[in-house]
Amino acid sequence: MQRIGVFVCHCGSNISATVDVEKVAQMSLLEPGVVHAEDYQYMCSEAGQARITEAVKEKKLTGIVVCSCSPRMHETTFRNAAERAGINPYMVEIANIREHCSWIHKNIEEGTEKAIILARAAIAKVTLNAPLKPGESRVTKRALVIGGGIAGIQTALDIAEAGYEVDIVEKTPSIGGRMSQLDKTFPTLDCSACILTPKMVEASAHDKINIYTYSEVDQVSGFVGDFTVDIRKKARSINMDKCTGCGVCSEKCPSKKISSEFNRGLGKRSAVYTPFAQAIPNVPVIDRENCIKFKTGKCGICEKVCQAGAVDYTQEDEIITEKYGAIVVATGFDTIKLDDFDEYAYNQSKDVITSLELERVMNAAGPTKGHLERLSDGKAPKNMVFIQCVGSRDVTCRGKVYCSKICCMYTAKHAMLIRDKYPDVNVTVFYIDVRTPGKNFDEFYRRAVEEYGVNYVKGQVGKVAPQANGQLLVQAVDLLDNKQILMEADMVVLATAIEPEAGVRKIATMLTASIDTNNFLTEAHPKLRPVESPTAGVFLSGVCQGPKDIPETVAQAGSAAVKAIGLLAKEKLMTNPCTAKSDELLCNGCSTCANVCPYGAITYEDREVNDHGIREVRRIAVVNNALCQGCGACTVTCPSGAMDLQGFSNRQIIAEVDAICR
Amino acid sequence: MSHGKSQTQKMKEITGVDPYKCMKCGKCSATCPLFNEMDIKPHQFVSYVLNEDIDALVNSKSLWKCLSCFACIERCPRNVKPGKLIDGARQLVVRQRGADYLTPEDIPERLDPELPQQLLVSAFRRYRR
Amino acid sequence: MQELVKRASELLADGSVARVLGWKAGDLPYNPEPAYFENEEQLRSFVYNGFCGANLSKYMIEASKLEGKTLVFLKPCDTYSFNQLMKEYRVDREKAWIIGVGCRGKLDIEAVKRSGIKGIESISEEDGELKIKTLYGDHSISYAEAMLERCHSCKGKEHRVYDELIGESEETNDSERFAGVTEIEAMSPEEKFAYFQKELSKCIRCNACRNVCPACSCRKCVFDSNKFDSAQKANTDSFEEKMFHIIRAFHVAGRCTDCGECSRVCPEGIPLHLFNRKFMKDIDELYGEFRAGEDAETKGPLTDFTFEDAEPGVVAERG
Amino acid sequence: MYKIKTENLTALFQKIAGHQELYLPVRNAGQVNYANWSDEAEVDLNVLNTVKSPKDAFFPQSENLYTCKRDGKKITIEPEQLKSQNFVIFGMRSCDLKGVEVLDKVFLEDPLDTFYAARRDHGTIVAMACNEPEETCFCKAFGIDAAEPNADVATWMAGAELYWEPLTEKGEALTEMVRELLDDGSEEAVEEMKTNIRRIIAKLPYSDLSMDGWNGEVLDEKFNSELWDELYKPCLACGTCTFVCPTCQCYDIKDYDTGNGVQRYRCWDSCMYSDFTMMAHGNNRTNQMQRFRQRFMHKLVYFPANNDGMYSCVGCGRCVAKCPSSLNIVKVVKAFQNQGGEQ
Amino acid sequence: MSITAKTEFKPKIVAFCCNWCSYAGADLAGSSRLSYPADVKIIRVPCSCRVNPMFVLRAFEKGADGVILCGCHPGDCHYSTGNYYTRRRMTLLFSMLDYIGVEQGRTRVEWVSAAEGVKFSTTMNEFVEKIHSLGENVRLGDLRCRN
Repeated sequence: MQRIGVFVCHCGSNISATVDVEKVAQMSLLEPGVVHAEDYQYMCSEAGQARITEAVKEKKLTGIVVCSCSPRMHETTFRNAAERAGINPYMVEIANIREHCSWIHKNIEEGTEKAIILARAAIAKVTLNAPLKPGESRVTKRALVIGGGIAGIQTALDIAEAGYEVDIVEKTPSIGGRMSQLDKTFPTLDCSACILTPKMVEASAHDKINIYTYSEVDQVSGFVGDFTVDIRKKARSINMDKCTGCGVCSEKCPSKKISSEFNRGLGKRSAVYTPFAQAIPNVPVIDRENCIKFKTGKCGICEKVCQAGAVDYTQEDEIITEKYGAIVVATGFDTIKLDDFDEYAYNQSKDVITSLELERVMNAAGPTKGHLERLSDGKAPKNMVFIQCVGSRDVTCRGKVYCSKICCMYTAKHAMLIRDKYPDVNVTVFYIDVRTPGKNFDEFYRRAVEEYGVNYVKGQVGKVAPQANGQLLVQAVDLLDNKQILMEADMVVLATAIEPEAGVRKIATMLTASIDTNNFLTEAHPKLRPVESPTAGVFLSGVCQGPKDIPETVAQAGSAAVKAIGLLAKEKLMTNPCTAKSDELLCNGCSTCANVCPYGAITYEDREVNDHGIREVRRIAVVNNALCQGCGACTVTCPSGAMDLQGFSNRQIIAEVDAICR
Repeated sequence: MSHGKSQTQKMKEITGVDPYKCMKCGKCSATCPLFNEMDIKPHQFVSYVLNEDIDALVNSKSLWKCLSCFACIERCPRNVKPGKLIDGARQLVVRQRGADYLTPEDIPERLDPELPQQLLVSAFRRYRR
Repeated sequence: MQELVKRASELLADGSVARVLGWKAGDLPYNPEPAYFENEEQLRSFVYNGFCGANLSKYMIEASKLEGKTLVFLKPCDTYSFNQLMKEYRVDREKAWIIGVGCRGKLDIEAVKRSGIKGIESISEEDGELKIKTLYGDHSISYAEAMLERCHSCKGKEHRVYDELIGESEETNDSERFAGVTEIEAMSPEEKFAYFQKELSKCIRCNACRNVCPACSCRKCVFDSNKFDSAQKANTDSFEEKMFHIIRAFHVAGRCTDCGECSRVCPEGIPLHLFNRKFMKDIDELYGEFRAGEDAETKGPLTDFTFEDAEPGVVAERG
Repeated sequence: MYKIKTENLTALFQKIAGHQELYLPVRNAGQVNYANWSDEAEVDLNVLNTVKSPKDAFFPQSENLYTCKRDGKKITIEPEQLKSQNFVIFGMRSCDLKGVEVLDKVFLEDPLDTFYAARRDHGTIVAMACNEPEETCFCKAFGIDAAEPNADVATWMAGAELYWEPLTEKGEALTEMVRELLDDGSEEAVEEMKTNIRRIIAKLPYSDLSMDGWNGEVLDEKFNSELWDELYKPCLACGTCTFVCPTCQCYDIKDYDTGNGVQRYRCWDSCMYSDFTMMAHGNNRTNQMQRFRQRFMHKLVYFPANNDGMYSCVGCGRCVAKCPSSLNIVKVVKAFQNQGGEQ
Repeated sequence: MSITAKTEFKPKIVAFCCNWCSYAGADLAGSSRLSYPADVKIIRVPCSCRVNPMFVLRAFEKGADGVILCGCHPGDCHYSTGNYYTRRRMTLLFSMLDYIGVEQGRTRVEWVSAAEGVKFSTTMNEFVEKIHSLGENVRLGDLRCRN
């Protein structure tokens, strides 16, 4: 039996004005298990706390009920006091007789009666409390960043600068990501490569950063502070230590007609290739699917021309297993497929391109060496049409319901750059809304209109029809003029919706990080924890969490890094002791609880149990205390009641219910 | 006004269109082949329903210009489907002309052996909605 | 039936299975019992007839713990239960050799007796009629009239999981599955209350409904354990009847395959399926059509959600 | 011998109920069980077996023993009042009467169960002969005569008349109470009924069921038989057989927290339940086979061993009709017989 | 003439509030001095998804006249998804209670954020009023708890 002490606070007159605190103490004494009750002016004061510690010692209390303000205010204060007095801090319960009683009731009789009942409920609960101890888990001082775009690079750099080891896993042959494909960046119009390349170099040169390119995450196990990850290094067929990056192999490779991923299919590359000139590492890979040697066994030219002897056709995929304390997901995005949008004739005309393709066209290292020209006939365009919201804000199955956020700004950028470089080209932008929140963003858009004479028309395009003369007939509407527009264009640029990179679902599943219906990773709290995933120890950086532009991505990368650093800086993690616990004798092993656990904290083990003499191996739910956050979803879904929540157990809550309804 | 209100209600029932879903992108008007012939433009249909001015729709030229090509329905990114509103307005007209409903009992006397079965079914569908 | 025995003997003989789970002839015309057979000799008492209503899926929980495979005969609707049990890791597919048997509706001796027939000596079937000889004269009753409640809302003749199929099945669905639920929903609160009070006051808490239920496969039921201070052995107060049946139905909501065993075994003839079907109907209406046990993968409706789910206030809004 | 026209039965019930509580078979939501008589009650005397046996009248499924009340830290205890009003239970069959005899052996022996004894003292039993026995009946195997119900009052339903014969003092008293409604009846009609009933009983499928080999002496042999391992397998461990049984007498004692105190009550238990005889150390029957065996050993071996050979099965056939897995005591008895035959 | 004093009906109402939103919302109602009847007693749970239907029935068993659950708004759950499960569970439970003839108004779920002190207080006022109009809970209680 517990020996319970009840401490009723006056809170000056905040409580005592509408609650007869003496009576609450008196009545509490009549409850089973209560051996001490007193009231005091300010229970939270030094003197008040001292009364608690004294009473604990004198009356040998095992449980404490404080009738005072909200537990959100002083629960920690009283738990600490209990600990000082030598009893477990979780043997304290608070009856909230201020916010939930004295402050809302005027009649002293009513207030007192309710306070007595609230005290009674807290007493009933504490009777069933058990000492709880926060668990501890160790922290591996190493972080993993999945994705080597600007988000991943920035996060890695920030973590490395704080002195922790970081590994970047990038699935393509080089880091750099989408940003390396861009020509200029808004709203300053500086060259993307000029600001990105130094970061790439810095990352590759950093002694705390280790980059795995052409690699993917294969498997993840463990939990916050102690993840174990298998990384698959795909066979590059080039020995990275020997290769000097001279490029002769690519030059001599006879298989040159392969569509270049980096140039969005607008250019060609060879079978042994580096995606772009500034690639890091500057080591080519052999694309085995297209390599003649791998397809037919003949050729082998690259091996012959390589003076360093770096070509190695026998290389195999390699699995590297590494431990991490924190994982940052920075998997980025791609543009959506346009196959279903046949009204824009994207698949019919080479002169209808996506904005990302335009970036390549405008780039000096791109397929047209930076000349703006039609891809069908190489002619300089006279009239260009930009169409906004292609697949964005679209609730049908073709598109995405969300706003892709970056299109308004990059379209303004493209329009401006074209008008700047080719003043005789007419640029028309069809938009639904122009969204420019951001520093210097609206100014930027207005400059495109006011200084560069870009023609913005409010209204969607209904149809783009390729004409026999090679022109594109654009049928649109000007909603402000209430007129339908028919105009010829030489080129049409589609501001295509962006979506999370295809592999992210697989990664999210491995990490048990939740993902929304659009495949964006979910944040732990949309406002207060935007860079953390609900899965402890997993952080989000960049577009994998939601559409964002470069400055925002970099900002988020930094804050994800800070969160990771905050975790890595800890020697040990204290875990919340109010976690779920499965009773192995009652557990059916049915997996229903794991289905509702948002943290992937529940796993199953085949374990031998002794059920009152029956020994058998059973499938049993096991809760990982480091992962469990104590929401209790599992406890309700468990039909046998095997799963319970410590600190808020079934019997504790029922005791409160009973005490209130008595 | 109350007339307008009940008409609007009827319109929404017949068509199942939720005009609040419209984001006013104009795709319907951009895509409409008969845009220039219409007095009320496709993207405006929604506003008339929102403003509970069904009479204007019913009395518009557009009502009988629409080809029912359904391009606007096909392309609408918000599933508003303005073309359905035209269809709905037409039905209101049909119903107003009396003989609001077709009942199964009416069928035998109207039955012409030459009549294709499909026509009967679709007529039934239309006039019974 | 001979085909079933023949195949079972073959599989026993060649060692493919270690035992057979089926039905054994009873000592009255209508009481075959679930039974294990381990050799041809034992198979002589094997029977498969209209009264083999028992769903053998749940027995596979224990059979999964035995050495070797168990051949089990499952009717189309029993396979839903097997799937659901598989989904919950309660049975081991590897340990089961499932022969899907034909079914054209199973009989309910209570339905026969309800029609006033007593003192039954023998039952035979002719052209969809049951010919019943009794101590008090001969009677006949149509097959459909004597069918179990569940067969009137048959799930269809398709086996959802099996290794092989023997025999033909017929769909015996001749009434709307949710008709009973709809009828009650249309009542006033007072009528609803009176209806259930009357039905549930018969409950003797024998737990037959629970113990026969393939979804109630808990090692220890909350009503037998003190986890919630909820152990009950008798309905000492009318509240306890309701508590038991509401919670039981809630615990199997989204998992119940509507196999109808609860209503079949209730000694007091309480239409227990009306609880389960209420949840099914609500789930279908609010969260989309769902049939537990159709496969062993789909997430159950109570361990799933959408952002647009109805608010609990919908109960009042529906009136 | 008296008789009463069946059309006057309602008047009879009204009369009895005017003086005492009256329990009799009543149809409620499709099922017939013993219940308190009222004007609205749909009495059904044609049903042979009520779902639950009438043992409730003497040994209810749950009954309060005492109540503790808490006032602050003071606790008071109020024992439950014993039954002090007379009552009549109408329509019991011979098998169920025998069931009461079995219960008497348990509850009226030392130490006396005062709750049960009070009910027995105050209860008057009016029994009915079974004019239409059913295929599940096997009372004959236990020497019970369904044609000759031996209670305070015996009755026979013959066509449009109910014959009424008081057999005890209590029965005489009750007859006196309702005398004005009764006419004199002849023995012959009743004798014909009896012959008729016995003739049907002889034709029942279980009429040749023999209890040979079941007695108090065969404890070890039966207990250790390997047959149990097979027999129990279809058992679902529900309590249907025990709860419909007229002789099962096991009960559990439980506390209910009312918020301001505790009610201590007892309720039927079932040897089929996994927590049957659960004690602090655990359970001495750890598997269903043992629990299953317990039921039949108790009825056919332990009970006769302690009660001069009296079985605690009365052949009412309720378990035969109600077991969800179609298991029952007859199948058990036959299984042992067959095994004996084979040896 | 005898006058029997009819004792005033004082409903017993149990409110389960999630720790992160609704409990804080109730705190805010308190610090803003937004009153609601003292019949409401709050039980703190980590998340609305911790509330087992058994708790709701238990409250009625022991004599509660109304039970209300408050949690974070959908989408704002501290544990991301808890209240979505609550929503389904309670919808089904309430529907079942309605089905067996328990008055609809005795149970309610309301989403109350930490900033919605006003909503908390209005909700509780409304709910208590509703329970007053329904009167004492006689359909879902255990009679043994009545004396």
